Amino acid sequence: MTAKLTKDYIVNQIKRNIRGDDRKLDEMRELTIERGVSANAEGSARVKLGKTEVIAGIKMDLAEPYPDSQDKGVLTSSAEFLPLAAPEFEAGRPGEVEVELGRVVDRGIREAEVIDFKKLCIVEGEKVWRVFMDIVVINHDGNLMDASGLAAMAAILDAKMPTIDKDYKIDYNKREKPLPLTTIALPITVMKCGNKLIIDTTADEEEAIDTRLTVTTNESGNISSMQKGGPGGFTVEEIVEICKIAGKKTDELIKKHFKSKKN
Amino acid sequence: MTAKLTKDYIVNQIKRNIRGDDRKLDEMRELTIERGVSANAEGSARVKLGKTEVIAGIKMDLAEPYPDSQDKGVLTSSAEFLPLAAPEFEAGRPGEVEVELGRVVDRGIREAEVIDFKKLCIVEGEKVWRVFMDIVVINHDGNLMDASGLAAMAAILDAKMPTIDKDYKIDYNKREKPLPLTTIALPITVMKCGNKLIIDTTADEEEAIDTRLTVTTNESGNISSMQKGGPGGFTVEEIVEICKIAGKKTDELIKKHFKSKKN
Amino acid sequence: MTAKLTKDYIVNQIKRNIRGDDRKLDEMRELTIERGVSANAEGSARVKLGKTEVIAGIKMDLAEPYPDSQDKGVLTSSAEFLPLAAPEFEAGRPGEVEVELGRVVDRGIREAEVIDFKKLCIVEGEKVWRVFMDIVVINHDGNLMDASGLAAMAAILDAKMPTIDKDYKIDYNKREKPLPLTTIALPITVMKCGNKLIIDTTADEEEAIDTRLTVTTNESGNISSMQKGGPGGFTVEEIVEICKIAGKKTDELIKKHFKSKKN
Amino acid sequence: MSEKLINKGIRPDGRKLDEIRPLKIKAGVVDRADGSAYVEFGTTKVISAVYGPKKVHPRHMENSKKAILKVRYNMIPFSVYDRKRPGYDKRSVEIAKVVSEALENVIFLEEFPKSAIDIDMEIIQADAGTRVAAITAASVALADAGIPMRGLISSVAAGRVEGNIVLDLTKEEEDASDAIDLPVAMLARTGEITLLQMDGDASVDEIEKIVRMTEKGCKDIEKIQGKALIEKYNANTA
Amino acid sequence: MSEKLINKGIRPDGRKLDEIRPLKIKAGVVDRADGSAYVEFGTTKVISAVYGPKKVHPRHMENSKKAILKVRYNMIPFSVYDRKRPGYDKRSVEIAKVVSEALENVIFLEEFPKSAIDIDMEIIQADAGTRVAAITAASVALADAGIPMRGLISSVAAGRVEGNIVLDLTKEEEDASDAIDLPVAMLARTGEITLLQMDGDASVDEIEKIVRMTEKGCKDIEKIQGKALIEKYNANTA
Amino acid sequence: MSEKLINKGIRPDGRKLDEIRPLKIKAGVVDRADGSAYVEFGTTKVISAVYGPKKVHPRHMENSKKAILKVRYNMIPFSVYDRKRPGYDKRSVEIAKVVSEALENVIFLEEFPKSAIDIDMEIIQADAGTRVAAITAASVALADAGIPMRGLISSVAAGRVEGNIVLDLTKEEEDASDAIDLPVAMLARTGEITLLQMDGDASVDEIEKIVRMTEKGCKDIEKIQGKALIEKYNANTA
Repeated sequence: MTAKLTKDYIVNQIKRNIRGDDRKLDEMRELTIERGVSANAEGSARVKLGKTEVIAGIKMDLAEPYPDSQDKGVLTSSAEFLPLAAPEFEAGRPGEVEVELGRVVDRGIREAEVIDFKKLCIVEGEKVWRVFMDIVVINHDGNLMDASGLAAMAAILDAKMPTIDKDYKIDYNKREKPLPLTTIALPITVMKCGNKLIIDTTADEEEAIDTRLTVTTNESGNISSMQKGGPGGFTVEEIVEICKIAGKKTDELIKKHFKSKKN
Repeated sequence: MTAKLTKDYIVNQIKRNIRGDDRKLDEMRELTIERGVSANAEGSARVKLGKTEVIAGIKMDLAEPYPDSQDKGVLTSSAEFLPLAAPEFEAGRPGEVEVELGRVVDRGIREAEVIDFKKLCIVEGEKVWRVFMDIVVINHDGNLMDASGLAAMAAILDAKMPTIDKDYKIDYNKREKPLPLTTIALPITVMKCGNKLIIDTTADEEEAIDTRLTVTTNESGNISSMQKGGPGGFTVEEIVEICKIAGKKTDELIKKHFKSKKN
Repeated sequence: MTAKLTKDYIVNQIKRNIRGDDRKLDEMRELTIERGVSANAEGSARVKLGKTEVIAGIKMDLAEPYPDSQDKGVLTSSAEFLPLAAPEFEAGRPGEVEVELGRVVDRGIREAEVIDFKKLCIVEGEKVWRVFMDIVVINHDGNLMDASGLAAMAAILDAKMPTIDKDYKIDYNKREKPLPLTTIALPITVMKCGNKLIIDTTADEEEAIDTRLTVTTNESGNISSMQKGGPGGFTVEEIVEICKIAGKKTDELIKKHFKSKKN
Repeated sequence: MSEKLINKGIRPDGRKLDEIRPLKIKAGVVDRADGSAYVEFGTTKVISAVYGPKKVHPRHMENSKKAILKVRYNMIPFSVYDRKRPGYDKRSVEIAKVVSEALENVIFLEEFPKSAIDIDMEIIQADAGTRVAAITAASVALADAGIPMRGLISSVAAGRVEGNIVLDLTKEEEDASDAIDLPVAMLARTGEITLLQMDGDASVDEIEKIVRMTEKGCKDIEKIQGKALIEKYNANTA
Repeated sequence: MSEKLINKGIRPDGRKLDEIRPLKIKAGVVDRADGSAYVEFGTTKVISAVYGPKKVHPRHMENSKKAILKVRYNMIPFSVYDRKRPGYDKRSVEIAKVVSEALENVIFLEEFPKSAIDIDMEIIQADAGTRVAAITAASVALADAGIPMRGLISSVAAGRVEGNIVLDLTKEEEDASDAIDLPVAMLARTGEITLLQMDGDASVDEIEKIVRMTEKGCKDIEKIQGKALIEKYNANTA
Repeated sequence: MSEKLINKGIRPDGRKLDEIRPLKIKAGVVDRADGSAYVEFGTTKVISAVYGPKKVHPRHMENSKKAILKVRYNMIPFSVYDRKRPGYDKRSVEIAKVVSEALENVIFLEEFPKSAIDIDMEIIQADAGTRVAAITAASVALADAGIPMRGLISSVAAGRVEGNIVLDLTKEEEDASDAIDLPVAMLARTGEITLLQMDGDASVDEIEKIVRMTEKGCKDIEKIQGKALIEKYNANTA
């Protein structure tokens, strides 16, 4: 009952453009990005978005390429809600929310070709670099998609590739070159509440409203990935509006937090 | 209570040679076999036996031979009850009924040497064709064993082998030769109700009676596999009688539905 | 309630140096070791310690060495409580007690270098012998650690290595040389009850008292592995005392049951 | 080599840019299910069946206010060239999730508190568009089961091939170097989009055009869904 | 090379065609079990133990009319040349199922509604005939546990080797090119066959002869089972 | 090549033999947890959080006399050079077990019958001593959650390197050919040892010296743990 009241209250406030933490509907919470949080990873980054906290880490090894892209490196992403992050999280096989989170981050990187996968090919059809992108959620206060996308991007920029000798033995102690990049891409998730659109929702807000669209945009303003979630629906006009919001926010974030680009 | 009454009624009727659908005790339901139901499979077939419906499909790839048969191809069979087929079916690791179904169909093919496995050897001890036989149950109205065996046999006859190039790369778009065969073999399941023997039971009948013997017979009338199921027992005389029924029914089915044979 | 009374009674008796079966606190139950219980294993042994009964078996095959010990064979140990051994045992993924049991036995052998792993290297960095040590518990009447360690050691002494031909094919029918050994090592588990230390506890005693230290000692009296278990704690003095008890008991056991040594 | 797939607005299979592949739907194909449908969308083949509303098991999953929806999406092992091993895979988990969310607000779940509705979608032959074929089938199966809904959900993908905005891509078209694929599910009656995914690299303008094209597609599909339900009804009452 | 295994009715291990391998049975070998037995059938070694009748867990598995039977068949890792990885495998699932069905009508399960009877069969050394050794052991373990039965279930295989109908094949004989293996479990008192499997290629005539030969084998085995139970009883009352 | 790591009692990182690595502890780092702590022990990094006392789920696990303790130890995939695959592994199961036993008698579990206390320890960067860092963190997290305890549990390893008895080994030192590693957890207030493991080859004399050295280490650690808790308290009340 109280839960219901709280939800109704949040929805009514949003309809009046008011949020619990005095933010505007299109305003993000304070964002801090800290790189290099686990020295054993090739790259890592901790993102705090308000109270939401996630860590992304990259490990690399050698593998066979996929049959349909013999000259490209391989990306494997996963997301895990650590049980310490929230009382409702449990150890075990990843649930559907974790699976979706990992896959949306993965497609955002893959489809925007953030990493130049052709440069990760060592011997065509035989040996390529495999990039493991693992995301762990440390504290869940909403908007895990965007926090995870930011952490993944920062970890990619933090990464240094290990070196290999003639026998393709990997030396993790000698990491030299950065990962080859072509662009930067970030997901922005916009939620819908009545006819209002709102970004960077908290866990409380996500209890009250649940229809969202995540749009990943790259440096040139193009969209590389979209994913609608939640039970409700959107009109075409709303979708276009959301794409524009995502483009604008991504541009702001790249300018503020990701200066360096291609190499 | 009603369930008990229904069961008793069915049993009593069978004892008087009467079945719910007016069939004779040794009469099969209407059988239709449709080949080529999934074009991505090397071979496939849908079998409808009354309301029971199963699909069998064959996929092939290359594998190492088993240590004890270095010059023979490999057969791997499985059966799955799709959750859509019945309210009691659930997704998950195959249950004991599915396991038994897959293994009985597998042994029927393997022991009768329906497929000429020697001809599936490419490089002795190193590379052979592996045949995956997968059976999915679409609608369960009894006698899944025989329906599955019929579908498996029809899928084998439907199959065209993919081609390989010099580097043993498989081209699934270029399928040419049929699978090498030596015979045709089919399972017939006979159930026991008092001193009556009855074939092709419906789901209702299988609720009421549950002791069965499945006998796989080949073209020359020889038996290649037997499997007793259910809690009851048989006398030697009953077993012999059942083998004869199975042989007769298999012969009829081969003549009516499987004209072509060896090649 | 009765359970509680029984436990209190056992504790009080132990404090007065009295055990249910009239043993002294530092007295082991009758021990019988039977080697060669499964002819298909490279080595095996059944240990009965009072009513506790375990079987250990060794299988060997070829594998790649671990990256950090390219010139050494590999040891893989596991322990399983067979469901037949006790009403509370269930089939399924090994529970934490089984995992700990397998790992303590494993470390006892590994750290003491009971097996001379360097002699199990065939081609450095490529091919080494892998030793599977599997322990199954047949009857659980306490002190599974020591019974398992004894069985593992006896199985090692029982083992004959299979032979390999030029193509590294293993012939399990032709077993010739014993496993290369450097020492013998056995675990002794000492439990604590008030200020009393007690060895070779029964299942009833383990219901009543639960703080233990397992110490693996080798032929030369050195300790190769220790593992504290159960909720309570030890003082440094108690730990030293337990090490001495373990050394003395191990020495007695080796003299009585394991005459032969290095080779 | 690099000959074009699409010439003068005509696609490799002879379709126009805004034309869907041949679509066959048959309602009521699984005898024991409460509702079911078989869909052939081009060469993609799907069976879907619905069970429910029924009791929830295990019971602690019950919702006292509405029915819970359990959706499964599965490719049978021989539906694809490289055999699909049975069991858990992340792609199927994700698709089941977005399909479930696409249907959730369309079904009047509140009418069946403490109940479960199970939807199983099985891919028999997988070429392009398995998820849109699956949703299209599930929607008919739900209607066939008599589950009350705000309307039929229709589903199709649109995208970009060689610069053209096209409806309902084939596998061949999906492999074009500039291809974008954007599957949508829509309450065709209102135009409300309840599923949307997209992979590729497109401008906001292109996205708008592509989404608009799915509107046309979904309306075409809804008609065929309706016809299939009427055929089933007529057959039952004949 | 292709020398014959069987000469003048004498088999490689000196047995006659209708003779079983040496069979040792000991009842009451697992202290904590309600009933148990150790069986050596030739070089195949099995331990079986029975727990119950006992409470059903989880409780929703209960049957209000009779006890449920839970059967496990398992090969311990070092029972075979190629180490058996612990855990689920389909062969074991199938054997547990047919063994359960072989025992179900023989035990008076109706006497213990809402109860469970657990049977575990563990193969210690696997040569030929592990399943028949396992059932033979389980049957003695059930009797040892005092579970009321219509009689003892005995189990043996017969088959064909080089044209001969033989009882209780060894591994070597199973490898003969024309070998058939037909394991049977039988309520020896009545001749009722409650388990039957068969692999190979045989005429109906041959099947009949082979099954008849298992009748002889099961009667021989039943005697040894009975003796083991009497020995256990005598030891207890001595 | 075989140059010595330790010269004149000074170790590669400049520490004395009985000195712990730099230790940073911060309490209250996970917002939603009832208690939490972040620990950097040298280059090893751990987060631990505590939830509870709370209801037990599933309920049949309840103990009517005391709270049950559920401990998880996990290495996140990129905490080590060779990526750790997520999921069950035996090493983690064992460590969770011994940590649970190290804490069980220290917490006043009897004060919370029918409850559960969950402790999660996540290794962010794994160099030497992950388990001792994890316990040290868990202990602070428990205190931060206000769970009543007999005192703080502190944890450190000691061992032997090139004949020297040393406190808190680094990875480099653990790789010395004669290395022994002996992790201990201790109720520092009383000196009671509640966790002890050891791998290597040592005399009883050496064991005694090594264990005595952990006593010193744990006392040093306890002070830093206490300070972290005071800092958190001061921050809250500031």
